[in-house]
Amino acid sequence: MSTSAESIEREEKLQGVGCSRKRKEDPRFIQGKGNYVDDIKMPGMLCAEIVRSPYAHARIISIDKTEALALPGVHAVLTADDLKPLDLHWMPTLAGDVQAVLADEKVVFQMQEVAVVIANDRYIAADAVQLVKVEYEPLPALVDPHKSMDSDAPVIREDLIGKMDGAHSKRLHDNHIFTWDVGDKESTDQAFEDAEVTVKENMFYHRVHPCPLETCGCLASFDKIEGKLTAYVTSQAPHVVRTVVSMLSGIPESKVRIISPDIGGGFGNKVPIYPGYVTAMVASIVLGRPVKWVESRIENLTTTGFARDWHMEGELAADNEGRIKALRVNVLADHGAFDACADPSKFPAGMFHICTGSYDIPNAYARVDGVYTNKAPGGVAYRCSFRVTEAVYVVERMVDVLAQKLGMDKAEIRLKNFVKPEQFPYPTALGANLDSGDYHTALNKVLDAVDYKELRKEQEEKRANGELMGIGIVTFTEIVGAGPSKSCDILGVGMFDSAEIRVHPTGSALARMGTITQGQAHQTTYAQIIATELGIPSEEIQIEEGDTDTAPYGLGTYGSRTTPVGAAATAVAARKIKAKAAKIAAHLLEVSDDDLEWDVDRFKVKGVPGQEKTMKDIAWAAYNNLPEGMEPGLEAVDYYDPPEYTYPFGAYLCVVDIDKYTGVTKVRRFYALDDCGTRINPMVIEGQIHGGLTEGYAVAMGQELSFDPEGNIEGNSLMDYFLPTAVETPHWETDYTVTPSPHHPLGAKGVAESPHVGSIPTFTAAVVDAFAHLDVTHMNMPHSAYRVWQKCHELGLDKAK
Amino acid sequence: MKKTAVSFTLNNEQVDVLVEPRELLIHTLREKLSLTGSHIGCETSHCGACTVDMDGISVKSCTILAVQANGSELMTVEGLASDDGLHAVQEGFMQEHGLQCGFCTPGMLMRSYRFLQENPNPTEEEIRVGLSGNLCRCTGYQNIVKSVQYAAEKLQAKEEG
Amino acid sequence: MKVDLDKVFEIDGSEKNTWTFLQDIPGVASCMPGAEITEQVDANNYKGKVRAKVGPATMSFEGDIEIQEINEENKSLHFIGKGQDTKGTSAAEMDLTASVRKGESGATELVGVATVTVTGKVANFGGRMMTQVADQILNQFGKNFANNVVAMGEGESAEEAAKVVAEQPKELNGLAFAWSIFVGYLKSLFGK
Amino acid sequence: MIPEQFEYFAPSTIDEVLKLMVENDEAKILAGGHSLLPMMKLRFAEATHLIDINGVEALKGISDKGDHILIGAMTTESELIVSELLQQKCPLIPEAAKLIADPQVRNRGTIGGDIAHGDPGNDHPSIMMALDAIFVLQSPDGERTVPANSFFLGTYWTELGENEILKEIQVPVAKPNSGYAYTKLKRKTGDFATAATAVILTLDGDTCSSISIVMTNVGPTALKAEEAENLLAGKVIDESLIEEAAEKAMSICDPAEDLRGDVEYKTHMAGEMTRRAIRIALQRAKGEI
Repeated sequence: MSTSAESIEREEKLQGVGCSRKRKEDPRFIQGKGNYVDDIKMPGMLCAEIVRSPYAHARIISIDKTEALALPGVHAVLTADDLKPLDLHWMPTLAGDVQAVLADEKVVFQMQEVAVVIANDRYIAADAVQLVKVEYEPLPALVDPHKSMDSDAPVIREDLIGKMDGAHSKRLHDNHIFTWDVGDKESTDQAFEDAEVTVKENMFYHRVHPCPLETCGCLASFDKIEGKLTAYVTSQAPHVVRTVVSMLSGIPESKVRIISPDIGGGFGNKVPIYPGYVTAMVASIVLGRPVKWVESRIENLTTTGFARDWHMEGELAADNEGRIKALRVNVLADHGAFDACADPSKFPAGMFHICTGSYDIPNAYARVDGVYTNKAPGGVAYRCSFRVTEAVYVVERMVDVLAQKLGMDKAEIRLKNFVKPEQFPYPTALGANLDSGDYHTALNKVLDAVDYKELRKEQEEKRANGELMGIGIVTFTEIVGAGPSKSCDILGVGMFDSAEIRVHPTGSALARMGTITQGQAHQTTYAQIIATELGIPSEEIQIEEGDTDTAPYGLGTYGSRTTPVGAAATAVAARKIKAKAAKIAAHLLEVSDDDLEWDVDRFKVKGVPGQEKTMKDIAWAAYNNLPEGMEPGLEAVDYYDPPEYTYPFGAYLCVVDIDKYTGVTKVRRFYALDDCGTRINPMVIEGQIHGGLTEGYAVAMGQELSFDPEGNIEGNSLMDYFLPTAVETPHWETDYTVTPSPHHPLGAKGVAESPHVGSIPTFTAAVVDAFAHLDVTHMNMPHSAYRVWQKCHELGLDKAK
Repeated sequence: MKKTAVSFTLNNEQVDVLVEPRELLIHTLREKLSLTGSHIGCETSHCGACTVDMDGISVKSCTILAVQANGSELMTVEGLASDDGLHAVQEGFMQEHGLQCGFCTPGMLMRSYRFLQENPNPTEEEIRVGLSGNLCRCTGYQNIVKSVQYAAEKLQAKEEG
Repeated sequence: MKVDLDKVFEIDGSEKNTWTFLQDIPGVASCMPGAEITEQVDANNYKGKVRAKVGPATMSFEGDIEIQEINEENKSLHFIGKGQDTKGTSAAEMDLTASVRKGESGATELVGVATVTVTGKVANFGGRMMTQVADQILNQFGKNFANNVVAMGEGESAEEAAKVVAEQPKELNGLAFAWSIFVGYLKSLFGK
Repeated sequence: MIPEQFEYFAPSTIDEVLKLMVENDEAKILAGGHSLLPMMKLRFAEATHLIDINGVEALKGISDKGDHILIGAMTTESELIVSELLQQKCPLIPEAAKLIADPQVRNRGTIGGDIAHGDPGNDHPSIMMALDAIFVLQSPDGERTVPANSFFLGTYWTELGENEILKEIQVPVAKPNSGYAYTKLKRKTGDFATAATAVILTLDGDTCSSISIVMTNVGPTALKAEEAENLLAGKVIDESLIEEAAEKAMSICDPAEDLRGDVEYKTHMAGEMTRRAIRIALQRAKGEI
């Protein structure tokens, strides 16, 4: 390949992979021309508002709609009884369970959907909601998951009584959902028995919520004559919604059109299908008019898509030198009242098997038990692949606990146990197959950048002065890109993704994907991939996503799967086009394929200067001058089924200073090094990392949805729920190494969730490290000033003046 | 309930609209006047996605009644660009990757627009405080700060030039 | 949200009158501004409502009171009240035992032991002010109750008390967060 | 999150406001709206009539009256912050106002609304009590003045009568050799204080000749720590006295437990904010900062 100045210049003009191309999405957004679900209006549109339960657990005695229906402007009030004849009062969840669309005889969590009011506008609907009179008989609420399997525990799901064959395993109790385990229990137990050192820690990964700035909503429009349902939905997976809606309603999938327009952030919250969507669709079908439902922030935080709520017990076995011999993890997972987790069907605990982390651990065993409680359903992947945040948290915490027990440095113990570069691809004890990595280089680069030794020295001095300074280190490995359809499916549909590229006669292109952007800049970055592959300038490539009538079937965007799966599909589709283009070029140049070489945006005849055909020439020829027997056109579709997951990794370091009199923790420094393989758009990557770190900071330092013993949710508005402003948010320092994935067509691994997954344990590690000299090994999140002060107070630190 | 006639200047145009007294300004803007740039993110005046400019100050239009805007001069993100092209804050957000999902952006832009008139030459700290009534879930604010700095420099240069 | 309450009120009246008044469910209810018994369903069941307007907040609860036990010997009354706000977003339940006794100082005492359970919006958003507002209401209720008992006696003070009772405000003003008022009412029966 | 229906009035004079209040029993006053409107949207508050006083010019403005400054009740937090008069003669007010809510909310939120709401979480009650401010109230019966220190009766409960409004506030100007501070611990921007303390003190040489200490959000109203004040007045303040004063301040705290913390934490934070406020005020009085 030529590397002349001229060709470099041509390459730069393409704005392909590796350049920080400015975003194509921005011009619309900065002019206020975004098009989010609530921005869309249709003629004759009605508004839906949901009547919700004040109780966490109660029997519904009666529902009286009379007064509400009498209010002028109210068109309908629907309850479970109204949906029953259509068999739409329950719907399947992504996790193999069912969920009540509208409460059927019983409410099982606070603010559960009981009825839906359809009115002319949202003002009338809001008035009507409080006129629907619901009589309840309160039942005892089950809030503590540790009591879910007690013999006298109230049964939450009466619809499941006696059905002990769960979706994932035998159920051991009416409130039990599944047991899932992985690894060799026997060898692991043996390793613990034989170990020189063992450590154990209980940790609670609290209930949080992704809380995108746009809440969830749906505008459904059913055309009775055509029999077609069109719905604008805040969905990270519009095709999945289409399939589920078709299955539920019996409308042929070809007559269901789901459109994910602009989405105001998803972070996992917009993966599941919610009762609000279904009721809007049903109402539209019943009334024959467009119906819009948009939830309030309080409804969003209270009822749709929470994350985590895992009670984890971690254990490590090691020798006296700190070499890890075994990992054992037991988890109690609180799924709320319906199992509505967003996991691939066969993975009730998601990708938790990545919990051996970046370490060469010969023996491991993990077990997760899911249980029901009287809380809202969910268990979504909040800016992470399914349960990866939990997995990284437990192993990173445990490595620190082990280091403290052994009196070892927390960086040293990691360097000692890392999987070595030459061990890749590395099969872990729990069945992951790490594709590539260079963990030593990453960590050492970070330690050098922050002058780690100096920091530890400073910490020594501070401790001598009675000051609290903590240094947290995390070296995480993620598993993303779900996933290979041999194991990954959602409701039976394999987790491939797709791209369809059409090159127009004049050489520009249109591409459509099965994914959907929620701020990740797909319109910008997909074009870069095609630009590099096909030599068409990014500016001339139009990217479209989110409309199921036009885009090829895909599983959507979450769990950092767009780059590992969607971008791979895009590259492969482009390569199919390029292969055809080569044949056309050979035909035009009257040489054989083998005589050609690719140079940025054209095929050249090897060794014959001037003999070349640009992609523009080829595109034109594809419509009028083809080799004999070749079909016209220049397009390709690829459904990419990844052979493997990808495994991004990183090394993060955080320095905190704690005010021991108030508990206020100040992040002095946060250094994040990420390795996501090939970097498609460094600017976008850095933006994703800033965002992920900020979300991680929020989770670790303040976000929490808690419940009182009666099942009342606490802190479910932005008064309490912690979304940091620019003032609270620390300054981020970013860095990178590049270790391409060997099996991805571009070598790229995915990045958006790494900073969330990686930063959360880093904050905990830093806070705990501040107290490490006082034999503190773990503190549960969130590390609010209140919580941290309690530790200071317990240790008597706030007294010393 | 009887509706009230409300008049105001919106993005330099005179607007007359009939509203219920309880109607929130954000709903009037978005639903009656179809200016959907300003968004609703929290409804409790925490997130700032509904920020508009009213008589020369930044306000959260989810916590103001439309009737309260009677006689006022309003500006929304749709009125930010002029015949000369984009406003410097709009350019800044594009140049410095100050937005991702775009949902908070109109509020951020309107606050930045006013903030830079209150403080034309701010420090990073002052920008962070000045924008503390606006939440963003995507960017982590670092590039938003840069965007505002970009706009400040651009506006300063314009002033001097 | 569950609040356990345990409270003693000193009453300037006889044990007998206090006990008599305590059994007058509508009378006791009326000591809470804005509260009334709307219907006696049978010997042990009443329907009632509480409308509290306080500062900017207003809330109306409707519910049932069921007398569980009236123990003449101990002069104690046990009842359970359950109510829902008229907008369907909150609910409260109170399990109360109130009794009359002679205190150590020799004065008559009204003793209340109760558990109040609050669910819904009131519990979600009320936490910050719940206890404080409730506490303020106690005095008013205590005063009203005591006045009612005093009014049952004889002489000038009784007449005066009767006058005050007649003027008892129908709604409580000057405070806010109506739900707290309701809880305060419940709490005031036994509160601290 | 939609308020219930109401009738709306936008009077332009105080007389009109009072007349409307008398005529409409259930009327509510709309000032900045950032407490009332969210409560109405949550449907905790309902108003059949809403009297918007944003158009009443007589309620606005900050003016110099020699030994005191007069602040109209409808003066916004933003106006307090940028007031050069206040910065020079009563810097505690702008310092505290900066710590309230966020820029947009401060553009609408008013000092009068903050005071009249009677919420112990609000900041101005402490500031006003520490300053020994005087509130001018007006009703159809006329004008009366109430010292800040006897205005707050309980949570959401003040001296304001049924048809009475807070018209203006008289705040004394800072004395020579005095120092001030408002220290506020909050979880995040826009939050109420977990605990906060306002301190004003005056020095006579090294001796503290007078001091007021008032705490926010750790009781049913702002709490004046009189014992702590008495302890420090007339003494040369040192660290051990500050410690003792903080202990005394903590002893009167009666905070409500919520997500910000339990009684113990809030009480300790009130103590810590008190320590810090005294230290800063002292340094300022000495001209050290």
